[in-house]
Amino acid sequence: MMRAEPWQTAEVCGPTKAQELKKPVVVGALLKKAKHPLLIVGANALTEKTRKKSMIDYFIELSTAAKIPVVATSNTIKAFKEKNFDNVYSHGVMEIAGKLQDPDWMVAPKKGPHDLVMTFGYPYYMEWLMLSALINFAPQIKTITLGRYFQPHATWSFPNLKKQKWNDALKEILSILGGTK
Amino acid sequence: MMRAEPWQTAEVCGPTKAQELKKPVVVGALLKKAKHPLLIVGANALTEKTRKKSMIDYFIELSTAAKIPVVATSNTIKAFKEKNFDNVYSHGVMEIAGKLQDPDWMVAPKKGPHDLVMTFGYPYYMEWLMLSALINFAPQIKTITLGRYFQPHATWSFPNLKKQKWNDALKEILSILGGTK
Amino acid sequence: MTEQKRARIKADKLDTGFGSFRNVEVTIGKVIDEDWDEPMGPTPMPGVTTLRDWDHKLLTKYEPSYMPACQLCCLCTFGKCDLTGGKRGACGLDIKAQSARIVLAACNIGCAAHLAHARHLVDHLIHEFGPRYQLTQGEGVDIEAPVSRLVTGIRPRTLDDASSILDYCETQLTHTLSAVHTGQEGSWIDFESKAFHAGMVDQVGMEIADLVQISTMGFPQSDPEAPLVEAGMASMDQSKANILCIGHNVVPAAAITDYAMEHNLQNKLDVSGICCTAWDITRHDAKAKIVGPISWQLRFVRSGIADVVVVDEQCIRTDIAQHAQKVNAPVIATCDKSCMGLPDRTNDDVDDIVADLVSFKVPGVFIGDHNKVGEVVVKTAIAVKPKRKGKTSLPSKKKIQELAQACRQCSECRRACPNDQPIMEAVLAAQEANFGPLGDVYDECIGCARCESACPNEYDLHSWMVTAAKDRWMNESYLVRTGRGAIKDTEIRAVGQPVVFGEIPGVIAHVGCANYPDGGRAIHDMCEEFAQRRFIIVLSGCAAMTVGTIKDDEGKSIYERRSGHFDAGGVVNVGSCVSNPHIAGAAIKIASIFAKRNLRGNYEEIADYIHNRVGAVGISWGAMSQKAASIASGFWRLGVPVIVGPHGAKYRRMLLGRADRAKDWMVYDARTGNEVQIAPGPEHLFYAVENMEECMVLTAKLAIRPNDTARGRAIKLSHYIDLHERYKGYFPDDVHTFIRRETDIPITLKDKIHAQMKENKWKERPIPDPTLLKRMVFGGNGGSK
Amino acid sequence: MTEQKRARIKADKLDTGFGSFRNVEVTIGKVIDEDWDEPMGPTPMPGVTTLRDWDHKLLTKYEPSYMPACQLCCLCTFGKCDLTGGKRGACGLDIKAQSARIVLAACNIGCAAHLAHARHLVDHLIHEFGPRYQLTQGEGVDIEAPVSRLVTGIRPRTLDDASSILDYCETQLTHTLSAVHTGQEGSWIDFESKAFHAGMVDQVGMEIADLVQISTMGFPQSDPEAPLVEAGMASMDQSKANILCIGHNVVPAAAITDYAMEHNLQNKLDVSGICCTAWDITRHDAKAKIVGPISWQLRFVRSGIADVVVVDEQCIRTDIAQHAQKVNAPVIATCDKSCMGLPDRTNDDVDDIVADLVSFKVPGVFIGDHNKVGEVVVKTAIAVKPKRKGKTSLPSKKKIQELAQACRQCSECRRACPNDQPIMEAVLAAQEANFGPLGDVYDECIGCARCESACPNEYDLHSWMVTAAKDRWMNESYLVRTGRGAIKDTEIRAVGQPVVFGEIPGVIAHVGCANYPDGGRAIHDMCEEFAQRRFIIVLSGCAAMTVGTIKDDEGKSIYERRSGHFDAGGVVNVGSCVSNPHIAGAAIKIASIFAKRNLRGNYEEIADYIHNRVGAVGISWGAMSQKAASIASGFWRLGVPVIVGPHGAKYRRMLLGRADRAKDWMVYDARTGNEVQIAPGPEHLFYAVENMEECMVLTAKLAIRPNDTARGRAIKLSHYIDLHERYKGYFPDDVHTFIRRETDIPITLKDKIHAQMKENKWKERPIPDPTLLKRMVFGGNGGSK
Ligand code: SF4
Ligand code: SF4
Ligand code: SF4
Ligand code: SF4
Ligand code: SF4
Ligand code: SF4
Ligand code: SF4
Ligand code: SF4
Repeated sequence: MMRAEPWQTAEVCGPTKAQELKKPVVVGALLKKAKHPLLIVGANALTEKTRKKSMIDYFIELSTAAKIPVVATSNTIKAFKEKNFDNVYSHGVMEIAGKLQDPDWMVAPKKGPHDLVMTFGYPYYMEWLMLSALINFAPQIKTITLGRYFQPHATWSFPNLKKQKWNDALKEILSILGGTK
Repeated sequence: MMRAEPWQTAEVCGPTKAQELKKPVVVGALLKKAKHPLLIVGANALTEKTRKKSMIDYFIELSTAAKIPVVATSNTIKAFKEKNFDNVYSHGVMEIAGKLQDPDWMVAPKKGPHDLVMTFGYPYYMEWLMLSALINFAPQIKTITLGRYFQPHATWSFPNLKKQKWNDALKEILSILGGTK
Repeated sequence: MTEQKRARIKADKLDTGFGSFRNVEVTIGKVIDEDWDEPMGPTPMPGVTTLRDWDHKLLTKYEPSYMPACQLCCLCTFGKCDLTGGKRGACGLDIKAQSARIVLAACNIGCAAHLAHARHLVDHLIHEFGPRYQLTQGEGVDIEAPVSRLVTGIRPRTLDDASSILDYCETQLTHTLSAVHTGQEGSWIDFESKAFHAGMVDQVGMEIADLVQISTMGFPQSDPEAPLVEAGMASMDQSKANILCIGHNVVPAAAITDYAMEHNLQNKLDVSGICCTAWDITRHDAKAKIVGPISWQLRFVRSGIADVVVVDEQCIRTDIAQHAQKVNAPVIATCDKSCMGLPDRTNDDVDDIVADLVSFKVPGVFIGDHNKVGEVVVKTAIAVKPKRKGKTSLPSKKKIQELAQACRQCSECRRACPNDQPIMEAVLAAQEANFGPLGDVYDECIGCARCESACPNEYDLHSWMVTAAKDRWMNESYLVRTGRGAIKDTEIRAVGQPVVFGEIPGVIAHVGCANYPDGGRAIHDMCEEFAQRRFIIVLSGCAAMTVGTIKDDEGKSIYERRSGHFDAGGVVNVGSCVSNPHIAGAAIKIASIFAKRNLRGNYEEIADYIHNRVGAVGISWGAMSQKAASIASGFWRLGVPVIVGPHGAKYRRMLLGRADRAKDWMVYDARTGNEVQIAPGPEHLFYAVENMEECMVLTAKLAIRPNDTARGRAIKLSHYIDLHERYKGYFPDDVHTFIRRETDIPITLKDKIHAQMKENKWKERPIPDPTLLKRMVFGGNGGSK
Repeated sequence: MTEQKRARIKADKLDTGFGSFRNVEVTIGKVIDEDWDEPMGPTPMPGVTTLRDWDHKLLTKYEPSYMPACQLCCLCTFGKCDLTGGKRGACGLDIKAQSARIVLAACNIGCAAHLAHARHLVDHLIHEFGPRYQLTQGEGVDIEAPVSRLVTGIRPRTLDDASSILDYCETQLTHTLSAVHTGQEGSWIDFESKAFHAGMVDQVGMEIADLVQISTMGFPQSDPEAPLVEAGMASMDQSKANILCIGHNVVPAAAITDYAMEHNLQNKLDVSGICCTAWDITRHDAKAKIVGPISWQLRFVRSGIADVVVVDEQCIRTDIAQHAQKVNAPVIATCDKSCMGLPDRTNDDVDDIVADLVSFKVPGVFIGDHNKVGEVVVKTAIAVKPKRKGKTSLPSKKKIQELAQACRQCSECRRACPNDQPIMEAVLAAQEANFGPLGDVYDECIGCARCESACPNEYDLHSWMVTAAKDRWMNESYLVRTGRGAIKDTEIRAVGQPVVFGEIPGVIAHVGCANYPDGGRAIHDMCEEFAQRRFIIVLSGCAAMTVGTIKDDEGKSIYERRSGHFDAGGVVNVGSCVSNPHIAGAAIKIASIFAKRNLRGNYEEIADYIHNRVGAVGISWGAMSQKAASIASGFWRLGVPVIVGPHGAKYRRMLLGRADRAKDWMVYDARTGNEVQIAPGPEHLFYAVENMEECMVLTAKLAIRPNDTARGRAIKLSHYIDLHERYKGYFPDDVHTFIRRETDIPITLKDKIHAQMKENKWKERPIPDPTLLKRMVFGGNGGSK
């Protein structure tokens, strides 16, 4: 039942939809291939947990392991800063969706344009729209969503997952990237 | 590559789409279960062939074998009449799509309302719209498309098939229903 | 009910016959037409709900059958909403009401396009000629604006009257558009009623647009012998600079020909047109050339023949500037509707603009001043022609063959093609230098270029087809009769009785765009068939162009073969899209001139008259636009059935009668007040046919009307039966339902029909004086006495 | 450029001061206002392209970022077209232009809703009061209609002037809607420019609507002490018959209270309202009650408190009649916009109608005559109340628990919920009689009922939530200040300087609908926060209701706690949605009254003034509608930034500045003509925030303007820094970009800022007299001298 179809049933975007992330190893492979990946984290990460771990901690580990800079939108950045995590930048969610359309823009200079973006922590519809901006107007960027629900506008997305399966997937991704357990 | 996706890529109808007819035997089973099925044939049947057989002949055999009345739209009926086939009725394609929304209407009285409709022989978009009328406003009716291309608005449809596979499928359907070869 | 506008004006200066005053306040109760003795009917300037009862009558008889193209609604930020399986959106709408709302939205957008066009014309012409300029359709036309009279109760005598009528129209459009907003209307039937209202208003707007241009711009004025003008690629004189005008609004194009004339430059220039501007520029200047319908934009631009491309408004390929740039043809945008992102040079010096264009410094400019457009375009065309050196973007066959080798056989081209054409297969043939299949694709191609943008190899596939078919179109030329404008009152007087009695079996209007399922020949063949059957054929817009592209064995087009008179067998081009109301107007004038019904502010009675008595059928074989939806809607409210070609199914809503439900086919007999059974005619109000064959049979059938005399009914039936037998292969089994008395039976078919009547237990029925309006009982004179 | 309308009227009767004449023709060159000595600016009654340059300036500085909700276009029968991967539709559009076209369509629809509403009011009031009726905003307001003056160059002194202004608006709307048609505009920037035009026109239409109702219907007239009125369920007196009025158009509701008053029936009736009709009926009669915003329709109707439901237009649940029928509450539809398929009883006898309604023979009726509405509704309400016997459709908790057992755990409810609420989880809790979770869902529920229609068990899930939270809403009541109307010229005079200099750090307008992501508390908290910071808070519409629903420890609402004066710390409810132009008007009046700029027909200069000098920010936390889009668009063209809540992302287009691109932040210094670098403020023109925290920080930042004095800049920066530290947890790293000179530095933060300045190699910059318009150089006085 929980297939790769939009979690909010009306959010059908057009002829194509995201590829289903069937195996976490794919995320690892994509990240390794990417030249300048970016992790974008929204305020739902402040309240959501994977197993007992706060999503902020999870992303700090992920970022550290894979050396991916983080954009933390709105007040999400406060949580990162409070944990003395430094590889984090503040942009609004609509701002970052706008800036990434400019192929010359990058969160930290010198590393070249972003080519892979991972997202987490937004209201379903807002993430959907941000991904729409990217898929339509930033063709140079591939996107991966890390939330439990299928996002058709991403390049890759989990299907709608049960909590346990999602926890497992996140854990596996982290370990592939060499993060702590 | 030829998957169960709309042949004309823009013809995305909404959250749901037809179930892929993977095995012709499904058609047989559905027809056997149906109380008052109907076959709707449009003018493309006048020019299309399955192997060397004209589609008109094919449908005459199918109709005869399965005792399904035929609605032949526009000039299609002429071809049926010329072959002295009698279980055929004349309605326009938009007419039949309209009338079938009335659960009291049936092509031949006394047999009860139609519950299954098979279609063939229309421009892709026109069939698509006819099926839209039925799926949205004739919930009592299931629909099957017999053409080569996937019709998302049907209840069941072939995926986009190569000619040979489609020929095989048609042949198998006929034989399941007890038609000649 | 909307009241007629009160006018109250504070004036700085008041010029009256009594002298001139300053600082006067004038209060006027109503705008009154002193010399017009026609009494005002019950519904002048109807508001949105004034004619709701009438609409509900039609919409109950012809119930909408919806075919949503999408089961979602994305119109507000509550959504998207999923409307499948009976679900409702956050605003409470279900898919049926939502589908009706989409119809209303389309009609509103279509209506807006015409009203804005009309407003631009009126503003411009008032500026040129002053508000008192007298309006006319020419000699022999007293009822200069039947639709406006019918709807508003006003006769537009001057440009200023025209402006007042547009005020009314714009107000109504605002109301009907408002109803599209989230949280307004909730019922499909009321959305539909408002769509009818928008359609009716649209007819008024179009009528005004054509009336003002006819009155001021030297167009033929109700002239059945309007000039035959040249059309087709071969009619272009390639030794001259070619100016291509695309769109609908003739003002810039006219400024160009006027400038050329005033400066004696005609011999250096060919002014050509695509879409309605083509008709209207030839109405203004019969020396102008017609390229073709909307679908010919790309092929002509890419051919490189056009040295300058001028776009005004409506039906323009929105990426035309990019295509023109590839052949170094500067683009001039001239209307606020289509600025195309081009720099505004309205206030710049002409020679500076020309210099920039001729040096290809800018690919195009926007110029909002029409007189400046005339000068800039003419100067640019002459100066740029030698510099362009016949530049084309059509590839050679050799180049095509070479490129074609890399085809990925992905089918994306075909999957993108609205007509599902075998493009890939044709490309594969071209690999072997076989260009026949590409040429075949050309024949059924609407020039949309979707195949091109879908091709991962970025093949210019449409150009390939054009090259493949080059021999054909390069040598194409034909004579078409330009738009005559209105139908003369005298013509109406002559045909009123035979039409109403059914002896002229019908009036068939082919109108609209070039979104054809399989090329344009079908329109021609249908026109010819029904003209031979003594129907009156009326045409406008792209359809009127297409019908002229087919020649007979002697090389003559239908316009050369047939008369332009509004009479049996005539083939009558009224003009551009905004000329459509001449068609509705002819039906209305039949009620007025022949049947002596009052028109003024008397919509319902006249619609009821037309619906029951005038065997008119509208056909839009290639209907594409929201304008076409709105035009159709204007006919629906008048009770006139409209047929569209297969792509018209994508309007997503049919209006279907149910011939099998006797209770739906009752009218009052105005003489007795009794409700009487009638035959199911016209059976549908809006219908998309599958192919030409269905269209032929249905057209003949839809011409049947309750008021037919016995002789008329017999004639109409014999056409219906004949076409039915030809295309469906058997004698129709519903003939008996159309027989009221023995005398209705076509004499040669007596035996067959008698047999059918017997089988169906036929009983004689009265021939009523038919009306759907109870209030017309006793009051009606039915035009038959 | 559109010309002012010439008027030429043929009159049957001419009443002048000189006597009375018949058969006179009056020709008037222009509508002229004799007593108004303000010179006409360059752009009275601008056409679609008149302000295109200005728009292009803004749209280059704030480039659209599109987020299509659909990659298809289905607007014409060439389509559907697939616009993925750079593909173009058959008309040539790509997804970017198509996305802009969707924005334009939304703005047109929104604009139409207001214009149609305004037109109805004006027609109705001219009918009641005559065209010469004088318009007023009350004492202390000389500039009665700043937006109309600015845009049209006309002062609306009478109802008749109002009508002329609407003529202009309707014409413009027709033009902008026309551009949505297939084959018109091709460029995203020109679609956007037209959307700005529609938004500007909308502001005029709304201004007229509010002006005429304020002038005629006894509303507070620019009254900072407009009455506190009762709101909330507990304010209803359930011993009386309850009449619920839903919508925006106060005329029918006013007819109801007027009828009750005239017949001394007030003590038997409670007239209550939802949406803007609620505000306007309390402006007309402070004894009327406010139920709540748009999202409260279902809960209130289902509670059964309403005995009769009256719908006028806009923001009505389109299925309200079905819900009302379930509680035996008759429905009266009163406006042509929302007939709801109900039978038209306009011309029937009142007692017959009442009898049919009271006997539940018909669930509802349409009545187009407002006076008849008053009588029918009052009589029906009184008669039906005893027969309804407190009928409700809210289930008991017991019943819910029983039904909940069958939940299929399919999640369809949650998947349908726009706020992704854990409904299924709450239903499962209810199985165990734990209603807390359902109550929590209620708190964040917008009342859309999508969960219900998705549930395969057909659970009335919204009702379940309402029952679960019953203790809360049954006891809800609060005092809210009804709409005051305009801001007085004297108030503007007092705050003009501190606002322009930045010492009042900003004017924040909370407007719009109730499509909240997580309940309404956020609006209240934002208002309170910024009021404490001495911003001026202005409110209208549903937002103004919601902000009043939160009480402090003493049980007081923000309206009780805070002043309604337009001054630092004030919380100012201007009224309903059509009162929004009072907010734009206040900004405009600052330019006029404080800075002495001419308003009349002088749009560009004033917009430039506001954009660069007036720290106004619009926030529509729950924006839902096309009207909200259009209202926002009116602010954009004035250069005022607008923030929407998360659901506002579904408008699918942001207007984003690029703070990181220095070249985007240049202005002319009007004193010198030099282009000078400014700080990136306001950074964005349209922005959907993720949550309240982002909104707070962004609001403070967007209030910054190039013209701030040093003191003003320092104040604004300290608010920005403070909020940034609070919500983002660190000192913002862009403060240095806002420092022009030492004196801009907030004194207490000197060290930190100095360090940042040093690190970023800060250089002193001039404080310009800022303008984006080259022609303002030397001519500008900047309001600062
Ligand atoms: S208009 Fe209605 S159905 Fe459409 S998105 Fe908005 S709430 Fe949903
Ligand atoms: S240009 Fe012609 S062939 Fe290509 S997609 Fe369009 S209609 Fe088909
Ligand atoms: S889309 Fe292009 S590559 Fe694919 S089959 Fe067609 S022509 Fe060949
Ligand atoms: S007929 Fe259609 S396509 Fe042709 S010009 Fe008119 S509206 Fe455009
Ligand atoms: S408007 Fe253009 S993009 Fe939209 S369906 Fe029509 S042709 Fe396609
Ligand atoms: S009614 Fe409330 S809970 Fe139900 S879907 Fe709408 S917002 Fe969600
Ligand atoms: S939709 Fe209905 S049945 Fe399904 S989980 Fe929700 S409440 Fe249960
Ligand atoms: S604020 Fe929005 S929802 Fe509320 S009344 Fe106004 S338009 Fe309607």
